[in-house]
Amino acid sequence: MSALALNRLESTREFFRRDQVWPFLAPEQAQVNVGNQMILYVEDLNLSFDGFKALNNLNLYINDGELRCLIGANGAGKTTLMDVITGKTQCDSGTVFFGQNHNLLNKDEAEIAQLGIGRKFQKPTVFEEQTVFDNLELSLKTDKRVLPTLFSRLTPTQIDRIDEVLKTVGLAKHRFMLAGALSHGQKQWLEIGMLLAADPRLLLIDEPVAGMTAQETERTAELLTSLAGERTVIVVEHDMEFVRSIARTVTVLHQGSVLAEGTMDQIQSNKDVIEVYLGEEAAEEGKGERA
Amino acid sequence: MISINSVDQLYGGTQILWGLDLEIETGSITCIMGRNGVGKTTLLKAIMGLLPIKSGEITMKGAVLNKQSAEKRAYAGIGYVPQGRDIFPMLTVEENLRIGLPVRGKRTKDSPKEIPEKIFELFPVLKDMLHRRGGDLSGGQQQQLAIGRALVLEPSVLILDEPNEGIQPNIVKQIGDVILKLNKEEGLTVILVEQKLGFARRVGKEFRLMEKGRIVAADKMENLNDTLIKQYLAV
Amino acid sequence: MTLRRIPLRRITLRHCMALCCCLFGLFSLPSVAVESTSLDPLLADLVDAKISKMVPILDKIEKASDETVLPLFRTLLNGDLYYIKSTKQVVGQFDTNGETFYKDVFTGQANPALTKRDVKKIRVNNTLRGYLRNAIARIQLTSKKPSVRESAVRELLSKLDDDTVDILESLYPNETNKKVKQAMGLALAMNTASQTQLAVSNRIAAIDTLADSLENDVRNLLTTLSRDENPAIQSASNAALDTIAQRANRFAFVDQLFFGLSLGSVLLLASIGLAITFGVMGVINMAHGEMIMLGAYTTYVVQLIMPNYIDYSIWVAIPAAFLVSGLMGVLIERLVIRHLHGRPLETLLATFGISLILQQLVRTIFSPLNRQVSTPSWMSGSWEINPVLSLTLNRLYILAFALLVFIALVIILKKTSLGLNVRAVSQNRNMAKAMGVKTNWVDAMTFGLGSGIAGIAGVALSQLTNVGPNLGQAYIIDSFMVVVFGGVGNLLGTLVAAFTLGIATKFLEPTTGAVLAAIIVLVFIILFIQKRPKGLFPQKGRAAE
Amino acid sequence: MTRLMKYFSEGRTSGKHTLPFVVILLGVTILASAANLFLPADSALYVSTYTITLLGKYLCYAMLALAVDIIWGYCGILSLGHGAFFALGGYAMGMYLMRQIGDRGVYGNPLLPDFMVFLDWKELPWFWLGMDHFWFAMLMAVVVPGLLAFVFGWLAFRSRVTGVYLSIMTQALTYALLLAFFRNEMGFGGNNGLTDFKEILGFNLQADSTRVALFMITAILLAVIFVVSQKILSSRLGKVVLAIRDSESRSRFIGYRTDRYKVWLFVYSAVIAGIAGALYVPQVGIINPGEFSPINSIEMVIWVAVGGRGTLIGAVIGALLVNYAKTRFTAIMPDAWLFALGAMFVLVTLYLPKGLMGLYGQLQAKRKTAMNKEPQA
Amino acid sequence: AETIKVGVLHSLSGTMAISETTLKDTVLMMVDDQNKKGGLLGKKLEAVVVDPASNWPLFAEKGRELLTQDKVDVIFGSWTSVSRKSVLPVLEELNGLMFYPVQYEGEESSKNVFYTGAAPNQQAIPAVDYLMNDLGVERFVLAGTDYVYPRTTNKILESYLKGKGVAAKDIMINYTPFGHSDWQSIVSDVKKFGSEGKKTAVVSTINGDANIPFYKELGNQGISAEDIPVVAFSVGEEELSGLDTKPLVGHLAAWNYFQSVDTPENEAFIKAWKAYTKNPKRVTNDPMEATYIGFKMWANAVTQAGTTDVDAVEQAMIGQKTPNLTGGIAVMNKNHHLSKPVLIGEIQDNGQFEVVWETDGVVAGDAWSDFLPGSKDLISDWTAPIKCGNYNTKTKTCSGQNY
Ligand SMILES: Nc1ncnc2c1ncn2[C@@H]1O[C@H](COP(=O)(O)OP(=O)(O)OP(=O)(O)O)[C@@H](O)[C@H]1O
Ligand SMILES: Nc1ncnc2c1ncn2[C@@H]1O[C@H](COP(=O)(O)OP(=O)(O)OP(=O)(O)O)[C@@H](O)[C@H]1O
Ligand SMILES: NC(N)=O
Ligand SMILES: [Mg+2]
Ligand SMILES: [Mg+2]
Repeated sequence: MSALALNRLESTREFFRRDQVWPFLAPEQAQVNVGNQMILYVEDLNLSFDGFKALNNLNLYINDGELRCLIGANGAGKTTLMDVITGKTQCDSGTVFFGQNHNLLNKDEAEIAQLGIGRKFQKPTVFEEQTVFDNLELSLKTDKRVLPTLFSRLTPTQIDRIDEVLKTVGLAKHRFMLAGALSHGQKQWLEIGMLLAADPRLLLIDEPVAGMTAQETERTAELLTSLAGERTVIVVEHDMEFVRSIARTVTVLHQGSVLAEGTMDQIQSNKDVIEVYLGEEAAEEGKGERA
Repeated sequence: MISINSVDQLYGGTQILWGLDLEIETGSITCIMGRNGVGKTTLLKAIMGLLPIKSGEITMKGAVLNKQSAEKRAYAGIGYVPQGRDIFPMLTVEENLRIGLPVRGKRTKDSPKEIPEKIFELFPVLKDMLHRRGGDLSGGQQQQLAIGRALVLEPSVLILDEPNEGIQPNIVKQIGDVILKLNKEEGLTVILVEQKLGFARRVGKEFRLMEKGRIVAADKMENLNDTLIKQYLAV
Repeated sequence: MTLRRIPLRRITLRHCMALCCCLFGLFSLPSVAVESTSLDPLLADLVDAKISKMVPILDKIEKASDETVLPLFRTLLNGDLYYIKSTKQVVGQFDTNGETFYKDVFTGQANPALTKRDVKKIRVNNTLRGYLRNAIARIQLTSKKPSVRESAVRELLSKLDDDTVDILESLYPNETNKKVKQAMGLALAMNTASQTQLAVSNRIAAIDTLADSLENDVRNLLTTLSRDENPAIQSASNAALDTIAQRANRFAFVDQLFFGLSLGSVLLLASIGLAITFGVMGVINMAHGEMIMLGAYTTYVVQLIMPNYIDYSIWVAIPAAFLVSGLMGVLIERLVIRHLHGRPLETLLATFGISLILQQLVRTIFSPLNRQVSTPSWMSGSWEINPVLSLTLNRLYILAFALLVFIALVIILKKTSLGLNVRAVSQNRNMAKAMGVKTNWVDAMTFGLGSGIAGIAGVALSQLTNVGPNLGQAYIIDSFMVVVFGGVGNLLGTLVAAFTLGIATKFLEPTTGAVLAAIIVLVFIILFIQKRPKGLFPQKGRAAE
Repeated sequence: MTRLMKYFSEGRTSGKHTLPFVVILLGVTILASAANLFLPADSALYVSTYTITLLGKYLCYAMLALAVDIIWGYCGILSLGHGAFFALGGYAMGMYLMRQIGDRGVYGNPLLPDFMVFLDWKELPWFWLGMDHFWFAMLMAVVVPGLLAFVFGWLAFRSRVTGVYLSIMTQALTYALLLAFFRNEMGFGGNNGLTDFKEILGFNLQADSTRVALFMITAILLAVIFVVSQKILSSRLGKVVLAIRDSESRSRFIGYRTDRYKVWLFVYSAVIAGIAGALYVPQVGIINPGEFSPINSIEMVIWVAVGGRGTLIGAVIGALLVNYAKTRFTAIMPDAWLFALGAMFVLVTLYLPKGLMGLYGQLQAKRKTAMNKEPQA
Repeated sequence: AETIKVGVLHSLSGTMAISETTLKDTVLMMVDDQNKKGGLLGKKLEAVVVDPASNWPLFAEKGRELLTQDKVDVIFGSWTSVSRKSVLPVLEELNGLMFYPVQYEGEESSKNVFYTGAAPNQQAIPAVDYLMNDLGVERFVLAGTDYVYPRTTNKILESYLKGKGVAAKDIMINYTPFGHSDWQSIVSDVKKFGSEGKKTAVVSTINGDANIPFYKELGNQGISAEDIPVVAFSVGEEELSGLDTKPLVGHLAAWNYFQSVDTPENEAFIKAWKAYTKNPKRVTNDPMEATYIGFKMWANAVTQAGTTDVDAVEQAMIGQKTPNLTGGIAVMNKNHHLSKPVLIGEIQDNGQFEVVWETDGVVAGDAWSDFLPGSKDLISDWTAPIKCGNYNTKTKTCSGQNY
């Protein structure tokens, strides 16, 4: 391409940089009002599927910067809760607020994501026909409207950011591999990577360590712990060892509502929790290890 | 029971399994371990006949399986619980379980028309969800369904690919118990891929460590030591 | 001129038996020895006459004889009356088992010596046919069978000339059969009502009794009377007309509903096979229409093979069409579709190619012309419930047939393992294999089943529309529309969608015309899908996403 | 980093075919045109006007195939109704050409096209107003298909109509338009459509020079659209589009309003189809409701599939090849060409799952591995 | 060229193949026949067949191919009006010659086309005359497929009928889409319309595939020809061969030719046709006769002109006379349309028509209808001094000529 043409292109691009050319059109900064130190309010949430109550008067409050573990029996409603928060599923009644000012229930998935809520699915979902790199590029925190996307271009900072993420999730070598060709565990990592690249305010992570080796589990734990503080993290996991290693506050769901909430120790000695979830042995094990 | 001799396997142009050898004794519980992406799932799929192998031989009780289709292998007694559950999402739980009944009929000779009650004893939640679509179940429930579904086949060899993924602790324990019990009482041969050491140790009798598409260590479970773990399982 | 019914086509259930016996008697058991000699000169005139001069001669023949002349009139009406060139003697032509031979019309005596060359046809035209029908009716007024008498009376309602009225008046008092008497009463009332020289009160009384009748002839008469000079007659007629119109409207609604159901049943038949190959298996089967076409051609071939048993041919054609289309389906599945698992969009391409090949194949084998498929006699005609409501038999049978096929299919899919297996295979082929499902077999059987059912649909459609190379193309779009509108993978949805679209179209058509109705229905579907993006009966739940 | 740059310069969606394509396209166009205009008709190298017109038609189809490929190959939206946009563009051009006839129609009516005269219409319907201005008509040729695509897409994508539901709805759309345009009352000439055109912008449509010019304009526009589409699809927007094809819901969860992307891509594609239609009409000389027929739209999809969907060049090659085959087959074996065409479709699907471009890719890969191996060995 | 090339432009696939394939075979038979007689001008004839596949723009393309690539001397082709309209500009541009053998709506006369099928005044008008005069019909249902030929014909008929004093409420007009297959409500409406006291008839311009389901429905709803006769302009022997005609006996069609007409020419033609197609059951029909007449006239004109040059042949064509297959002589008029007899036949149970009425002599085809306001004043005359297809006799001007 000639220099002239490049120049043209550059100026066109400049023209379409709305934030500069037309400041009034700049994307509205997703300000989240975190007064009360609270970032997520879930109140009186109800949801039933053909009469089956998946969520039952669920109340949950998450502090800003917190790392919260959500556990509960299979089918307790953890994934469903995330579905409601991220706009995938419509609830029957209740309220969900992100900060004090964003009512999530009247927003769609994309809007919620743009507010800074990222999600990792229980079953890893990545863009199978794109490379690992492209998967990450797409997840970057950028203006995601149509025209800006058309004229946007990878900046060196963004490339560095992606490289960094690739390293963190151990996929640097697979950068140009199609995501569909990754193994199950690798997809898990890639999805976590996509979450990191998006740099969200609130992370909803559904069973991150399923299929990971012990060491990888440890690494994930470290990663999540390091994320907390600046960001808010909600993790669902059945691996008690992992939960123990990261948890400060643990919430136990049961049949669509909160059964118990507290520190790991409190939870582990909670009779109900032991009965419906942990089982005698697991509870014992955990205590034993601690002791 | 099953022996695998220098099996090579490729995805498109990339080779995943490299001259892999593996011997599974009748009545054993063999735990295959290895890092992500070393080819564990690939190996299991090859045994099940879901992936063609490029060279080598897989035999079961002396019969060569290589050319046999997956459904023949199911009739021959291999049950498979895949990674990622792979239940039939739009079928009800009951239908998911019924799929295997013809095989069971052939294998047990008593041609049962009904889903064996013991599946529900193992996973009571399936009974409650009998008429729910498989895809609507929670992840853990699906995993239970996947195991239950394989057990309907009344297999003599059970292949489990990370069966505890997403399952609540008390049920994980229960699954372990079931495996042990079936192994002990019915002589079920089990091939288990498992990442969680605790579970592997409790249930497995043998271990095989994989790396880059090869078996790199094999021994009794008691002998799985920290050196090996460091070498082959740590990142 | 008004609409008259043709006895042969007017098969009320009541009449059916009687008519059959009657015809049987006429053609095979000439019970009355006929003095045909008295007619001979007239017949000779008839043979020589030009078509336009035949009516007076026939009139004379009618006057000169009685019921015994019926076979002659009937044969002439059917265009089967010939005369021997050498002797000018009339004979009837009959076809039995594809062979043509000649019989004496009166005695039924076959004349094997005659060949086509020896005889010449006595031509008839519409005017003559109209005359003959009336003449036959007049003669039949004295028939022994009450049902024949009744239809004769009704036949004559539109032609109440003085002669006829005289006959009716003389017959009326002695008539014992209630229905016949009623019909005659109606005719006489019509006569009374229209006689201007009669007392107004009598006429009004007659008009009032006419209000109970739905006969067209009555309505025509009343319409005329509503323009009568006498205002009393006018208002009485109008009142009667209103009463009739109200009743007729109710029946018109039923009529329309039936049209809708019938169109729905055609759509159902056309799409039900697709509901399996496309809906359940996920193959975008562009050759579906050609499977229907093959079924229709099979019907044609079956009729070609058994030309003398058209009435039974359908019973052979149904299984034959199922087999032909089904086997073709299996063949296509084995040769092509099998290689396209997991690539549903490519099936569109391949099956489109197959559809081109199949079309050209029948064009090559059977020529591009439409082929003639006859309707069995038991399927032709209509079931006349009353003078304004009659349901055509072929449509009635096809409606029932469509429902039967649907139920059979539901049973197959519900009660055999095939239904479960095919769904499992379509949702996760590998896992189905691992569960011991013989996927190859299931695929072939399912595709064969869907195609076979399309073939059966072809048998039904051959009764309604042209059997030609384009038959399939005519239905493919509708079929996809129905399956998608109902919700892919949902058989019940297909059923409801087919009938919904059928009824909607038929209720729109009278006001908008057929073209606009089609457009409106399409737009409606497009808008409906915005509201329910997965059709009438969507697959719900997490898994559906 | 260098590797990275390399990736961006020759990545998967990058336009390594663009330059050769544009060069070959324009080269052939210029040569063919020159051969037609400047060589004597008996020269061995002479290209007949028939061939020029035929090529022009093929290029319109290629453009149309591009339009289909952009939304189907890249975004996974299988439209079985793209013929509608093509035809609408064509009608806009047809209306302009019709108005250009002026009083040279058979009835000599200066204001009304012939079909209106013989339907006894007294005045021009409102939607014909302004169509005598070339630029206005050309604007309509893109605005009308674009608007229809926008309204339809906005409704459908917002309601999350996807997959076969969407495909069949697009089919219903074009089918409804087919029926509507058949009606004489619609004011578009009913089944006969618009034809008997005389001139475009004052140039005689019959003249060789006009035909050559139309052919060249088509080629140039095809090249432009190809390059622009290539740019769009290799931008990040292109990646988003692919992501939507892969997993629409995942794309939403990382913050993309997928419905908007789909709507705009659909509109873009419809506009291209409209342009193709507008170019097609003066070259073939007629536009009529047959262009709305669903079978036509299905055929377009097939061109793309044959060429290889998901590659722009594949769409173009598919359209050219299938249509060339059709032209040849119908002439060589008028009674049996459908066998050949049908067999071609079946065989391509079976043996070239990714179309001709897939075959090319495979050969490339083979050559590469062969080359890589040699030094090692 | 060492041969004279005859282009055949009929659809062999797609929706129109049903009708047009027959005409392709007819032309091939005629070419064969002519060659047996030694060809023309001492040269053999050579047929060039292409398949425009029922795709209208393809008619233009294939027409151009025939004229410029294959360099044919004459084209026999087209069935639908739209296909003719599509190829017409090409014919005029390249000065080709085409024979169009199908009844059509008129309103056209091109220097390069000879119209050997019926114009509306050779089919529709005589048919309604027959209905009114001979059958005493007072109410009319004008039912047609929704496209130009039926629309125009019905417009002409409507205006003609109104001129004859038929009230608007006694005319019911109904259009259906191409290939319409569900005729229940329409037939039932017709039945209702026909049962209101006045003798009613249906004038059908229903085209092609839609006819069979239409007639089947008529039969099933028991509408017999004595009740409500249907007179059709697009249903001939060929269409009936796809139908069981027993329930339809007595319904009518208006054509210039019926297979059943007993003349020596016709007998020979039928015999030749059956032999040529090797099918003793093949039927003949009106467009075949039109093709036959066109071909004969063309051959004569070529002989007469001594060349295949289009302009010469065109002039030689005018005034050509050829015996009709049904007796009498067809004449090519100055307006490129034929003078032909008009016959009305009743359907018989053997799929043939029985002539029940015919015009006294021949009727000259009228390119421009006298019953349409736009074309009342137009005439066509391709002889000097007018030499114009659309000549306005009022303004004395000639419009819209492309030659
Ligand atoms: N669309 C649906 N239709 C019917 N039931 C549903 C649907 N979605 C969820 N459920 C039911 O709601 C309950 C909660 O499911 P959810 O996936 O939230 O559980 P979970 O807590 O995430 O369990 P797990 O730990 O096993 O993943 C389950 O019993 C599930 O079967
Ligand atoms: N469909 C595929 N196409 C190409 N390569 C694949 C495909 N599936 C897997 N692979 C590659 O094969 C290798 C082995 O994959 P496999 O799924 O067997 O690993 P695994 O040992 O089961 O890992 P995990 O513990 O993560 O489940 C991986 O590196 C992966 O990238
Ligand atoms: N000219 C006709 N019949 O379309
Ligand atoms: Mg969950
Ligand atoms: Mg794995």
